[in-house]
Amino acid sequence: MTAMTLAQALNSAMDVMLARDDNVLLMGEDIGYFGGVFRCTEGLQKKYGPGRVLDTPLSEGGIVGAAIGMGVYGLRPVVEIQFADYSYPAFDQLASEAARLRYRSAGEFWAPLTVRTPYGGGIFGGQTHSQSPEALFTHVCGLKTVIPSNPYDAKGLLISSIEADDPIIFLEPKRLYAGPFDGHHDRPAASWDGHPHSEVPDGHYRVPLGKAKIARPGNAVTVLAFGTMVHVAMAAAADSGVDAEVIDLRTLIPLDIDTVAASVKKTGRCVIVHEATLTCGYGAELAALVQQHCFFHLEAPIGRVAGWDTPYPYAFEWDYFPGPKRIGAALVKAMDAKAW
Amino acid sequence: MTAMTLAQALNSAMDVMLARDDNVLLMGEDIGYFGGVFRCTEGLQKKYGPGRVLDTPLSEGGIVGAAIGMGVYGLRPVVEIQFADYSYPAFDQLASEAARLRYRSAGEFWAPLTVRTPYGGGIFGGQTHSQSPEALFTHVCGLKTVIPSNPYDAKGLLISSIEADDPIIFLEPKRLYAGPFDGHHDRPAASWDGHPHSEVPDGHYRVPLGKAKIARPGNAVTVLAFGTMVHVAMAAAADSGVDAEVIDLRTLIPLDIDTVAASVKKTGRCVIVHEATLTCGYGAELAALVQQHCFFHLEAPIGRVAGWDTPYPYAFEWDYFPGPKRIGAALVKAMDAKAW
Amino acid sequence: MTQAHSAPSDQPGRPALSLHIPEPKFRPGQKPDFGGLRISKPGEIPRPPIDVAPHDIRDLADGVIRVLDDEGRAVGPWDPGLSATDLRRALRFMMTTRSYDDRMLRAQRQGKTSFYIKCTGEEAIGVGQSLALAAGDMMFPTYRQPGLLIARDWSLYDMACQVFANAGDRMKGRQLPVLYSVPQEGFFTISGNLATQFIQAVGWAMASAYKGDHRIAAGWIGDGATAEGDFHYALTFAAVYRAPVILNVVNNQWAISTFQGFAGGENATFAARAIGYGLPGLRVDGNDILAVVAVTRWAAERARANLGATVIELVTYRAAAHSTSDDPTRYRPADEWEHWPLGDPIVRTKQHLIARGDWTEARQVQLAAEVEDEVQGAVKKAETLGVLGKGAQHRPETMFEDVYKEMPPHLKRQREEFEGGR
Amino acid sequence: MTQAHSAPSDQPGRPALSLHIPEPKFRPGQKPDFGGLRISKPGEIPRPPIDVAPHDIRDLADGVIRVLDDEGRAVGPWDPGLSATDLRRALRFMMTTRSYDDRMLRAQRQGKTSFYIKCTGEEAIGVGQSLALAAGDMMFPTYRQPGLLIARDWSLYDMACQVFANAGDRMKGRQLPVLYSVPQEGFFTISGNLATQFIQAVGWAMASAYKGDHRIAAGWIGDGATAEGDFHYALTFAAVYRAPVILNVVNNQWAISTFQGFAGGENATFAARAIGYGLPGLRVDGNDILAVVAVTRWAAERARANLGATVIELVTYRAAAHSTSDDPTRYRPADEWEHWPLGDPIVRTKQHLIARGDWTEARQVQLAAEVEDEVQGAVKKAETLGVLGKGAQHRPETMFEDVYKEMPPHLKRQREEFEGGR
Ligand SMILES: Cc1ncc(C[n+]2csc(CCOP(=O)(O)OP(=O)(O)O)c2C)c(N)n1
Ligand SMILES: Cc1ncc(C[n+]2csc(CCOP(=O)(O)OP(=O)(O)O)c2C)c(N)n1
Ligand SMILES: [Mg+2]
Ligand SMILES: [Mg+2]
Repeated sequence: MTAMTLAQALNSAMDVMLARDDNVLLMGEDIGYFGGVFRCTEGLQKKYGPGRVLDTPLSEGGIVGAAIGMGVYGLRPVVEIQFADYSYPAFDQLASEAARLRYRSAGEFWAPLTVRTPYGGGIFGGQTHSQSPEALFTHVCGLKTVIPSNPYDAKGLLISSIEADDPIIFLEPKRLYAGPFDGHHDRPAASWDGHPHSEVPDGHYRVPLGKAKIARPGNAVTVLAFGTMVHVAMAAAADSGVDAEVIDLRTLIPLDIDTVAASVKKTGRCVIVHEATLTCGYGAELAALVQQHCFFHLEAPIGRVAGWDTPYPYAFEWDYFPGPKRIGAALVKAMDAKAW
Repeated sequence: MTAMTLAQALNSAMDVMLARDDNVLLMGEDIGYFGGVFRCTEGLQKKYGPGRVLDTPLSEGGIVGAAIGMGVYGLRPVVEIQFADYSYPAFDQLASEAARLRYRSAGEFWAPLTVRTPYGGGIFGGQTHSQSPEALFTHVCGLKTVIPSNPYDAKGLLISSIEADDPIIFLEPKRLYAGPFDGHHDRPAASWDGHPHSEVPDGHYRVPLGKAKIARPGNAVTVLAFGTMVHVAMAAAADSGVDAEVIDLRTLIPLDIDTVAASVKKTGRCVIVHEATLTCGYGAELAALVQQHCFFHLEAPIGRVAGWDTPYPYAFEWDYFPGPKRIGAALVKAMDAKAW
Repeated sequence: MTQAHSAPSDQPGRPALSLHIPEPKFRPGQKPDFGGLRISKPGEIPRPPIDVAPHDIRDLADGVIRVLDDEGRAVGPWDPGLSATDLRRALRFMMTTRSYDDRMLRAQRQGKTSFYIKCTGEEAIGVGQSLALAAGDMMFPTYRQPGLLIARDWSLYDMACQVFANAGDRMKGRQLPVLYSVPQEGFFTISGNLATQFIQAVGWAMASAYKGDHRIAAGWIGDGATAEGDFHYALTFAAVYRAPVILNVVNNQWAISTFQGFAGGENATFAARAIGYGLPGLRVDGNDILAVVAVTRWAAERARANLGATVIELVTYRAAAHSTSDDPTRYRPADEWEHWPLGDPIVRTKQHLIARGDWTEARQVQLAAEVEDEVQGAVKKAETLGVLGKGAQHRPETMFEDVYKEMPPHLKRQREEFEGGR
Repeated sequence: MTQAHSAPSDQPGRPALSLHIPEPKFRPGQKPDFGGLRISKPGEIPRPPIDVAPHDIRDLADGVIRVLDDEGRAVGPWDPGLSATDLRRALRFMMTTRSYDDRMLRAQRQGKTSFYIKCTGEEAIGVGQSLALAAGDMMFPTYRQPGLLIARDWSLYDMACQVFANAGDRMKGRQLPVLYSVPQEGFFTISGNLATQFIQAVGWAMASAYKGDHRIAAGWIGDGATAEGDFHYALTFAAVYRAPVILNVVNNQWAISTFQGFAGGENATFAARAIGYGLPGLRVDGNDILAVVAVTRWAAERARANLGATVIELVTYRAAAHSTSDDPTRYRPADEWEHWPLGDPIVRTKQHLIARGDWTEARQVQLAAEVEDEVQGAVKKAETLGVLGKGAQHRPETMFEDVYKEMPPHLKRQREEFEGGR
């Protein structure tokens, strides 16, 4: 066990997999000699060589397309897209190819590809370094979408993703790389030091895909969250005094609907939180599923707290970011059906 | 007034706009000399010349990128993407550029672009000629998404779209180009001849963006649909005997939530229908909004009938397509809360 | 409204700008005459050593490498020296390809499938390149190279089952007709989305190099699809990592109704694209089986010797409609192919074999009959099993399989719903 | 599991394949020595007429067009013959650019903004090309060409307000610092997504040609970003429609930590990319203001004469960090720039002016002080108005505006919710 930041835990997952499996290789812009703009691959090229930790052309579509070919050969490429906002040039290769190979060839070809990419706000990245595009991927059948919220899960989920034979979109909450940010941007930045989930086994272990986790047990209202928002939701519960049960989804596709439905049936109330723009965000699917599975248990409308339906405005980071105050208000409102 | 098919009505809209406004030009693969693989631009190059109805390189990203530049110049380009499935190579230009210019320049630059593209199944097009990617666009703020269901609306909505100063994704239900297909694939193909909405004014008129229409009034359950599914839902209502109120959304973004909520408040029940894959489809957003706006009126869970979460399998067109039988069953189920 | 400030400028004495719109030479009703087409003479183009610096052979991108002359003789340094046996095999495979195409087109007309794509006139490419590659090499084709499979003696029955989407279709009815997938022969699952396979071929080749393997990859792309981003990705990655891959551009003059000028073919050849990446670009008569084999071998040798990628432009003509959904008489003279100066690859191969003394008209007639029988037998057998919507089919609930390696809970629920609703 | 059938093949006597990984010449701790770099001599490259056939000037893509020699004299056919006044203006603008960069970097260090990008060492490009273009022409830049604006005497105060995202920022705090937008000067809103502007520039030029206008467009892209699809789209569309556009590749050797070899620069120049599209490709010393002006004028003349697009590779060196988020000493020698053989564009311009007798060291000192004052005045004024998060700001509820031309109902509701929740 070693205390690790989320970035270090990801680095450790890749290190473990590079050491165990010759077929694993890393590719991405600035990930090799430099170690990545968020330092997630630091030291790995030195350890495994420039042929296994590849710097690449600045070409997301090319990187993903080449990685698919490598996957077809039999390798397990782990690709980094420098920011999730830059996944769009690769959208065709992801949605039409990575996601479809197995289906269209009836299982004869596939590409076991993992696409790591930092997403979300909180770092004054402006509109092209802050997006949360998960719902664009969760709508594409054939892709799995994974989002960790802490170092322990991050390593275990990344190892499971690299070992999986399906293409995985692995979204990394960039605001959590260095510490468990809970949305209180006016307080000193927290570090992972001493956080219970920052104790990470040094070797190989898995956190299974498709299983949610109760991050905070509670009885009053269920909060569905993932990535950074898990921490913000917990802060909102603490600040507002509402006894929320916060569920960390960890995997969006496939979704652990059983854990979600059991909690909402218990609490009778539900608030969904994400940073992505509200309309057609992943929260829409969650709301649709929750009302379907828990209709007769719901005592108030399902609330959604999300990014506004605007690009992420650089200077108004904290007006845009769904912080503890907004989430807290939604919790309070969820407790009072008459408030709707 | 002339009786037109949906394809002819679209042709007429472009004809009217080319004649009225020098700044309107058309671009796309095979749309010029040939008139388009679905014949929507037939005769227009002959009438307006190869410089106004442009054949293009086979490059969706290039077409959209160039059209954005033209829009910035002051033109109103109308782009055809040959199949909606091929919009993905243009996804970055659409989501990062067309949708964002106005915002990032605080209104100093914009591109009044209309992207027409045929979507949906029913023609044995297999997985790369049958997709319904609307939810990928409705999640991108800055884009408007429009889907007509009949010739009259098609022409009026397309004219409104071309005249709009926002970038518009205009999805054309390819199975409706020639006739009002209601999902009964085993019956002789219907034609637009004699259909009330096939009488189309020859000149200029608008159907406003952002306004839904009640396609079939009813009291038992509200059905939310668009494009081809409007006709299929009406057939399902007729076949099942459930007195459904079928709402033709016509514009997905911005959504006419008032019409939707009024109807659901009246019926207390709601079924949502689309061809796109279920998970994170536009129906998820509709379900989330309906439960939010109509929570205390709902007498049963909101149902969703959609494409399965698989690619569109070529040989199993009618097992995949959400036909009148599946929708009818959902209507019946919506009438019986105990069935859930 | 600041954007509108930019009013067109008037500059006296200057010509107004105007937009150039490419136009094909001939349209329906016009008489095709390819006299203006610059084509090298057979045997004219030198054959450089495989370790030549790409910069030194830039000119090869402008010529057309040809071996067969008008009398059917093999001339010049690119003659691959094929044995009579090999050549007769190539002829047979080309004829099989054409015969299969014709038969499947008829089947489509009879409603046995909804769709078909022929490769008529381009048979030398699939067949010749397949023969020039080694077993184990990986091919990333488009829908226009069934010859790659046929030249590996792959089962026509298996192919026809795919087209008919019957119970024998290994792809379980999931793909449009002709989008074959044959891992056994190193034939990658064809995509309906154009161009994507080009960079994937480079990735596969990179993987092979990464593993110290000996196998190389080859990708195909149409003239039209070169305008997609994937083409640029492929040449970039191939150049940067010196990937052992052959990047083939099949310039059949048309992309549906759009002539190759709209892909940039008016201003430079497609082979010339290679130059800007520091790759060798060869241009070859795609209807000359000897030239096709020779050029492909040259590129394969280069790749196997760790010298990196080669771009090959195969100059040919799409003799048939784009697909059964297309009507080419709307946009080009119906007889354009007959005027195509590079002829018919099958006729030319036959002529060469006869000129060599290795073939006769009588044997040709005999072979044609044999091929016809073989094709008919295989297609009949497939038809008997089932055609689209009739006869033995895969169970529709198989459509829920293979989205993921294991079916996740939500798809199991949907499959149940589907089964319950039937 | 059919995919796994493909086992690596063993071919005795053949070398195993291996993957080539580009490596920059020098890494931290090593001594840079650019002796091996092939650079043409000043004045050496001929200047063809603007209506030359692109094919005939393929070699220009391999050389480096230079005008200023080591003594600061202007030599050869590319000398644009700038007046002393024009040159002094250019010098002033370059110095202003550098001074502004330095001051804004300090402001970033002081926490007045979160982020900044310098263009140190590349000032001749923005300034020289801006001066070579006409008013009304449309520029589609990257973040690395503030000189385009500064050379149009655009307000430094306006630019600084954007960087500080204060109430004077016309972009209302929506964009990262330095992503300026100035429609008044034909300066397109800079995108955070690389490369997208390149094909947009072509589209704008097509529109100008479509309208019979006289204005042309110019786009800029970095060496790294040439690997994106948009680069290929731009060259393809520009060639096909002969669009009046100048396509500039700023090869500053680095893309963040990645040297230009990973963009394909090891095997061919970026100017050579033009060849494959039938476009002229010129390569120019980007640190030589005279050469930059001359080459840009040549391309502009060509475009205005309806002769179509030109690709220009501007060879330079990114002297500073990629951005304030970057630390280049991690991946290249800290003193690499000092060894860069093409020198410092400001020093070289000054040297030339002095060699001409149009300038003195004393006047240089004087100008530096003037520039400093001007920059300081403008930035101070902007700072006084407000800096990131302090002082006069736009109201946060403005963030709901400009998503669409008119605010749709759902955004109005969200704005209300926002206002209610504060
Ligand atoms: C990304 C994409 N865009 C458009 C299409 C529609 N389409 C199918 S084939 C074709 C023409 C292809 O021409 P070319 O690349 O020259 O190949 P050829 O058919 O001539 O062999 C087009 C436009 C497609 N399949 N994929
Ligand atoms: C599509 C996209 N991918 C990645 C990035 C991240 N990024 C920003 S600048 C940069 C390097 C750009 O290098 P180059 O094009 O050479 O321009 P330079 O910075 O040297 O001027 C990268 C990778 C981005 N902004 N957009
Ligand atoms: Mg073609
Ligand atoms: Mg650079």
